[in-house]
Amino acid sequence: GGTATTTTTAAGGETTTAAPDESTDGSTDGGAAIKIGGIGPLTGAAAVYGNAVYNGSKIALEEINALGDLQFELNFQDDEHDGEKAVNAYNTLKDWGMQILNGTVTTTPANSVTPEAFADRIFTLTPSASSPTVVEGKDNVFQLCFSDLNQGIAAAQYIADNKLGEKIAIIYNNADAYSTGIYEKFVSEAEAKGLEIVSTTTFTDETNDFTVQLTEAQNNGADLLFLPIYYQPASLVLSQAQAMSYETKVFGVDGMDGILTLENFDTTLAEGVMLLTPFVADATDERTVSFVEKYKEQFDEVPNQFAADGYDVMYALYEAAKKAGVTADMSAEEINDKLIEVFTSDDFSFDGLTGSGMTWSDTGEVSKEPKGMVIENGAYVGM
Amino acid sequence: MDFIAYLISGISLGSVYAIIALGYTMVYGIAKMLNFAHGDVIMIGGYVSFVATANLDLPPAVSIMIAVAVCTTLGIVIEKLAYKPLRAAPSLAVLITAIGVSYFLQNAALLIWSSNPKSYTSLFKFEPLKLLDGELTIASVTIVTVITGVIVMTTLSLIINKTKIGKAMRAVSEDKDAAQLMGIGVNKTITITFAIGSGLAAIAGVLLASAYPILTPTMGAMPGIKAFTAAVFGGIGSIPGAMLGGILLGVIEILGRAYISTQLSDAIVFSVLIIVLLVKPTGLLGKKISEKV
Amino acid sequence: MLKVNDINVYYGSIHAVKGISFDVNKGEIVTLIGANGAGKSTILNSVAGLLKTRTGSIEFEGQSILGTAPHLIVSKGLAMCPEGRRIFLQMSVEENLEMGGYTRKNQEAEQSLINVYDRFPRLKERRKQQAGTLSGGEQQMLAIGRALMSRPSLLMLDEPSMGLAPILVDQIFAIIKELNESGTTILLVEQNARMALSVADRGYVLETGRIVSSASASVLLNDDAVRKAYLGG
Amino acid sequence: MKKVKKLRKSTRSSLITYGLVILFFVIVQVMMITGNLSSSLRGQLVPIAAYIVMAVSLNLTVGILGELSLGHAGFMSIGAFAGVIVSTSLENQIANAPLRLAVSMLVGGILAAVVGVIVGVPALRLRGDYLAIVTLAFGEIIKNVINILYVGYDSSGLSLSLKSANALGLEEGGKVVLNGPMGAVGISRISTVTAGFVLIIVTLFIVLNLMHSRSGRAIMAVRDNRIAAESVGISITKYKLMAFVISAALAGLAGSLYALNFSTVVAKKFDFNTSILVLVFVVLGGIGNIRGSIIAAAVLTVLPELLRQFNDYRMLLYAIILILVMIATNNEKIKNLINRVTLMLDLKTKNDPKKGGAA
Amino acid sequence: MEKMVPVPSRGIIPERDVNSSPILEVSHLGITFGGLVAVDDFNIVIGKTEIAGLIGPNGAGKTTVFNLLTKVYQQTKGAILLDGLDTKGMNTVQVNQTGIARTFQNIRLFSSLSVEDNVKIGLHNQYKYDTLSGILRLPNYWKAEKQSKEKARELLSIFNMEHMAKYKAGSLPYGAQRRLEIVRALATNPKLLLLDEPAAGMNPRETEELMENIRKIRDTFQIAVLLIEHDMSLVMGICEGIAVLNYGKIIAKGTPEEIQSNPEVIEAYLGKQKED
Ligand SMILES: Nc1ncnc2c1ncn2[C@@H]1O[C@H](COP(=O)(O)OP(=O)(O)OP(=O)(O)O)[C@@H](O)[C@H]1O
Ligand SMILES: Nc1ncnc2c1ncn2[C@@H]1O[C@H](COP(=O)(O)OP(=O)(O)OP(=O)(O)O)[C@@H](O)[C@H]1O
Ligand SMILES: [Mg+2]
Ligand SMILES: [Mg+2]
Repeated sequence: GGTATTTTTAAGGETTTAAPDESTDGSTDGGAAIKIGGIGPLTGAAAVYGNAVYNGSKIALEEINALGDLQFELNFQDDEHDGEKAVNAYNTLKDWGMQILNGTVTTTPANSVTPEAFADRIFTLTPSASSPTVVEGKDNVFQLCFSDLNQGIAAAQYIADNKLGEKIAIIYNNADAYSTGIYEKFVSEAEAKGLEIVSTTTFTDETNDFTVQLTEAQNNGADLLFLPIYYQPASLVLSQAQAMSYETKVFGVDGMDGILTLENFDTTLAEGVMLLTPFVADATDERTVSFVEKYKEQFDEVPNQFAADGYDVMYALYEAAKKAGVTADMSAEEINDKLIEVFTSDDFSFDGLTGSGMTWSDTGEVSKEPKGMVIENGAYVGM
Repeated sequence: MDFIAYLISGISLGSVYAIIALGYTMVYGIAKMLNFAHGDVIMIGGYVSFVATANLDLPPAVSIMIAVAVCTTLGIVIEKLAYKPLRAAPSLAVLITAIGVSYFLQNAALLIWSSNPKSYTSLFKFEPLKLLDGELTIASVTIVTVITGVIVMTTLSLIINKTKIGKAMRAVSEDKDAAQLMGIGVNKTITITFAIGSGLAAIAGVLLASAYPILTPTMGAMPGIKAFTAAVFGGIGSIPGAMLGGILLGVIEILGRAYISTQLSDAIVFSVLIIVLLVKPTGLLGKKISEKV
Repeated sequence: MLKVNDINVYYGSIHAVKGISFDVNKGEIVTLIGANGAGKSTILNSVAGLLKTRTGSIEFEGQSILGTAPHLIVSKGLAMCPEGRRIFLQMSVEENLEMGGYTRKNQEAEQSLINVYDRFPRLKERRKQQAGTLSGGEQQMLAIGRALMSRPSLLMLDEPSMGLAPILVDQIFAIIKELNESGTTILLVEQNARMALSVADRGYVLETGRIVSSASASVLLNDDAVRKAYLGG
Repeated sequence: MKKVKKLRKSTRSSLITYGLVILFFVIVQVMMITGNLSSSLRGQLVPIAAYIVMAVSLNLTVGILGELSLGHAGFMSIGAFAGVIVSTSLENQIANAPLRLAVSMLVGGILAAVVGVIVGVPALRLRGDYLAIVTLAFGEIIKNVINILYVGYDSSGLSLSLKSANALGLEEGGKVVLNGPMGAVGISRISTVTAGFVLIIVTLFIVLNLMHSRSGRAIMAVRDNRIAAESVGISITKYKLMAFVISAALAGLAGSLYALNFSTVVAKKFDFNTSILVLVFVVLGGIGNIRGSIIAAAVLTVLPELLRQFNDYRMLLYAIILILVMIATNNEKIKNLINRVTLMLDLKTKNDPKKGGAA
Repeated sequence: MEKMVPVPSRGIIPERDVNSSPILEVSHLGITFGGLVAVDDFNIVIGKTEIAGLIGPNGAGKTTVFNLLTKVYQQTKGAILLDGLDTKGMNTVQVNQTGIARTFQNIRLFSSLSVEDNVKIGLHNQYKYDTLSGILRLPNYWKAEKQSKEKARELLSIFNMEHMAKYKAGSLPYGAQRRLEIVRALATNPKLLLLDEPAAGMNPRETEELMENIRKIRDTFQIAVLLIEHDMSLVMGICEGIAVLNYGKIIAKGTPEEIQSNPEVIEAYLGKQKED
């Protein structure tokens, strides 16, 4: 993980507290702090997502606590992208006294943890676990990211509406819930929209070589390659497509965000790639600029969408908590009830880095506008 | 046409497995241990050469040399600290220690280089080979990998079968006490073995990253397992077997994906492996160890 | 030449060698005799450095070799042909012999190889065969041949005649005598005590980890107790 | 007291092992009742039980049979998914949760045993690392297949697909039990600590009694010397297969227990790393040492949780601890020390050089 | 020593039991390894309770004959009849169950198990109960375990090894390990016991004891013994008939006296005869 500027170690785990310079126990002038737990992969193959969310959350935490009205305390635990470890992390956080959960970062652990949070009545806002199953049937679990459902549908609509292509090839990760989830929704929506899917191939986390998938797409005359996958394999797909001199339009999803910030990446490979992403690091609005600056300063990296999700979760919680009149001395259940009410109320809307005017349905899904982006000269440009 | 293109990418993938498998088999053959940390030394090799080229702007040749030097040293240090104290222990104990070392290297890399992946730039930038009016291309890294594989295979075979130190290695692998009674320094011999194996891992790291240019702290794990599979496939302990096993594994993986199913590609590779082993229980080129009764 | 003083060796909690002292002078053949499990092999293994002694001292040519690594002891000129052959089963006959000459210069080793082949034509005949498929006796020949390859100044032999045909047993003892005459000092452990004593200068008799008597070979050969216990008939 | 002393050493050793497990269970129960058990520990109890069973069963293959298996998690996987499917489809038929759990586990165990036979018959002709690689391959195949497997349940029974959940064509109100890479989601969590405890006891009963019976000796004979075992009329294949299949069945039981303790379970969980983790338990606890497996499985499962306070350095420390413990437990001096301590505690066994594979 | 009976016409080695059929009849047995003819046209007949010896120079093929008899190798030529039954197509396990047990030139014990367990494993097919009874500890488990324990102790007592019952087999001295192998082989209740260099590593006194015991085994169990040995005092002392092998072929057969004075045997194997 990155290096937090303000870290105090409480018995229960890592605790990033409110006022960096003066206090180590998290209770500053505003009285006791609200205990927010975070869960995500900080080690292992998916560590990049967990660390991004954690780092983004930390930046938000500092800002929020500096504002001075509500005080937050964040304890972020590693789940190694594993359901069992995630439940362990969750229980550790419960022992610590967690009142609200910012997590989990990835879908599989979320599927393990959210039923617990539902049973324990701990309000949960996940930054990036995007499967509909995460929120399904759980009144106190909310998503900040698009659900896979929305992404798949939105992508198909976007492609059809903007006539980006007619013959579509898809390469997705059949060992990954996120990728498969988007793929399935995309297919059904694409059919409805009259798009023709000419080639569907898969890979797994262990795959390095995409020759077969690309050749098949090429041979079937696809004019658009839909990649509902994360940016690491995407970077391999793009470089191998280039090596094969296969030129095609590429359309990605939010997991592809980050490809431009991949250290040492040859961005010309991604030239012309289109994707739906809620967050763009080189956006020029003040909040994004300030966030990106702080992030670079603290973690020496350009933030990706996950970092922004983490940041937004903290702020969304902050605003909702303020609105609901949540205080640190309330029980988790009290907070839970109040926050549900706010999140599902008609007059609550949240502006964040990953979208403005976000609102939540009763089922826990967020509604926000996906932004269609295209990469031009190594930078995102709105479509 | 497609078939040939698939074959080429199979060989390309397989030659990377082969290089890794050579290192695996070498250490296994002599130290009689499955060094599950081998894949992670490869990862370190990839990162070191990345730092040398991308961050320090050193030329490719120098970067490879640095990677080899670092990994060789690392291999020797790991051997001294983690494996040597277990010389008399059952081989499974060493296997578990190797897994500990693997965790250690992955997590150390995570702390040093962060979880953010890095994009690697191939060190072999010469023009790819174009055949049949550009219908077929053979990537430069593939050419380098295949040639390196053949050179490494030949050299290792010569070392092990013909040189004094190579024979000493084999003696040590069979019976450490008896080897000592011959005047062979067991520790020195095993250290040399690890040094060679780790140096090879560095080269494998550069080649792997050049072929599939993304670096993550866990990048060595799966190629490591595949290479171990390849080594067994070819007949573990057999140097030419590792080469053959690696290449075949790559080819099977790609062809299986192309002509059977992309969804089941891993299952296909491993099923073929099982079938081959049932027909040839000691791998393709493995010696049938005849036990005199 | 070799001076062993009051050594104690344990296997875990088993006290196998209990305060044994003996010495071997230059040019001698000395034999250790004793029943099964008396501790003979344990002593040889300790001298060769393969086993740790808990107490005592071992000196070879005036220098302590206690705690010295076995391969360094070999390069000092003290070689051992271990019990149970311990040949390299996966290697060829010739490679086994080459390993025997590991510490020596190439030309010297080649000369020794010719000598060994002269002594054991069977080995020459089977030079390319995988050692593991040799018959028991052939393996024994190989083990002895291998020990000869290093041309040690002191050679320890642990039951060299085991598993050999009578005709070869005679030959082995002839070789031992011959080696000794050409200047090699020998420490011999044998079950065939009669044969051993007939070539040896001196002998030590061991019983459950202790030396119970020591004398010149001829005295032991005629000692009633020894006859009864170890020589049979 | 006198009676205990008279017992055979192996029997006494087994009793100590049972006692240890029972003691631990009682302590946990008391803590639970008095409210002294942290959520964190409470949540780990069932997984620990499952891992203990995994470790003990793998020890049967690795320690008692002497063959290296790198795909033990594959059998766990079979048990896990079979258990989930059974439990979900019987939700209406068997309302009683413990009974449903028992049935699910049983089916999981049987299915794993069947797969054990299928894998075992051909694989056991191989030896050493070749067998290891086949088990590894098997684990990977299972993972791959379950990842693309869709299973649904509705009034017309179970349906299966390799394409997608939609392709199952479920009726209204039907349930997707297994959803490809998403795994099984929304499992009703019917595993309990007591069930885990019972399973451990049953496992111990089977493995310990087997070890000290005619078949167990035959298995160990095969391990120690294959050729000699044949020469005294012991069929290598029969006993190899027996050990392998029992081991697989127990892993299947453990898998069901494990899966039914979580709301979701995915095929990826049972990959090579999990197989290796269980192997770590076995080796650390002592190859062939059942009690050691139990302790190692419990301690190593809790350890990463205890290390949470070290944040970023947690897994690094875990790795270092693992290496150090391996070195320490194989160090002659430390081993002697441990021996001496055990001897002092257990004077009776002092002069018994038999290093039984006893638990 | 037992009284020698004249050689029956079809027997090559003298038989004690003229009236009963032989236990082992081997005809034209042969095997090659690669190009090497290890055993060639090997013929032998052994009586029901005979102690026979197989000697010959190192590498002559003696152990290979044992391996053929016990089906470690399948013969390329010839037939083996055990108690009138052709062993063709049998494997090691079946041959053992039909009545051949052996020891090994290189000791092969179950070295991590106790002495007693080694013998109990030998008794595997004598006191049976199924795996489930073993796991559930049904009454037949207790009964068979008790019996096999008693039998194991009884067998160990042949060599006075009862006190070692609990020792780990691998930690025994060499000679004791050899004796344990014999006990283990006996435990399988064989009709024919094959001993491969049983006296190797024993001193003359121990060898004498061993000879006594081999005779005792034959007398008590009424079985045949075929042994390979280079210790002539043992071979000449207890074998009733001896076959000499050289380069895979039998070069002589006969009584100890005949063999000892056979010039070809002296030339190839015995060397110049020494006075003791
Ligand atoms: N590896 C071992 N572990 C435990 N005890 C052992 C070991 N090796 C030998 N011993 C014991 O040490 C004692 C001495 O054994 P050693 O092998 O030195 O005897 P020896 O005189 O060479 O006998 P032999 O004639 O059988 O070769 C014996 O009691 C033996 O049981
Ligand atoms: N598996 C095998 N492969 C190749 N050659 C073999 C094999 N087994 C035995 N031989 C050869 O066959 C010959 C006979 O071996 P065998 O072991 O039967 O001899 P032996 O008569 O028992 O000799 P010894 O008295 O030395 O034990 C030897 O030359 C040996 O090298
Ligand atoms: Mg000895
Ligand atoms: Mg032999």
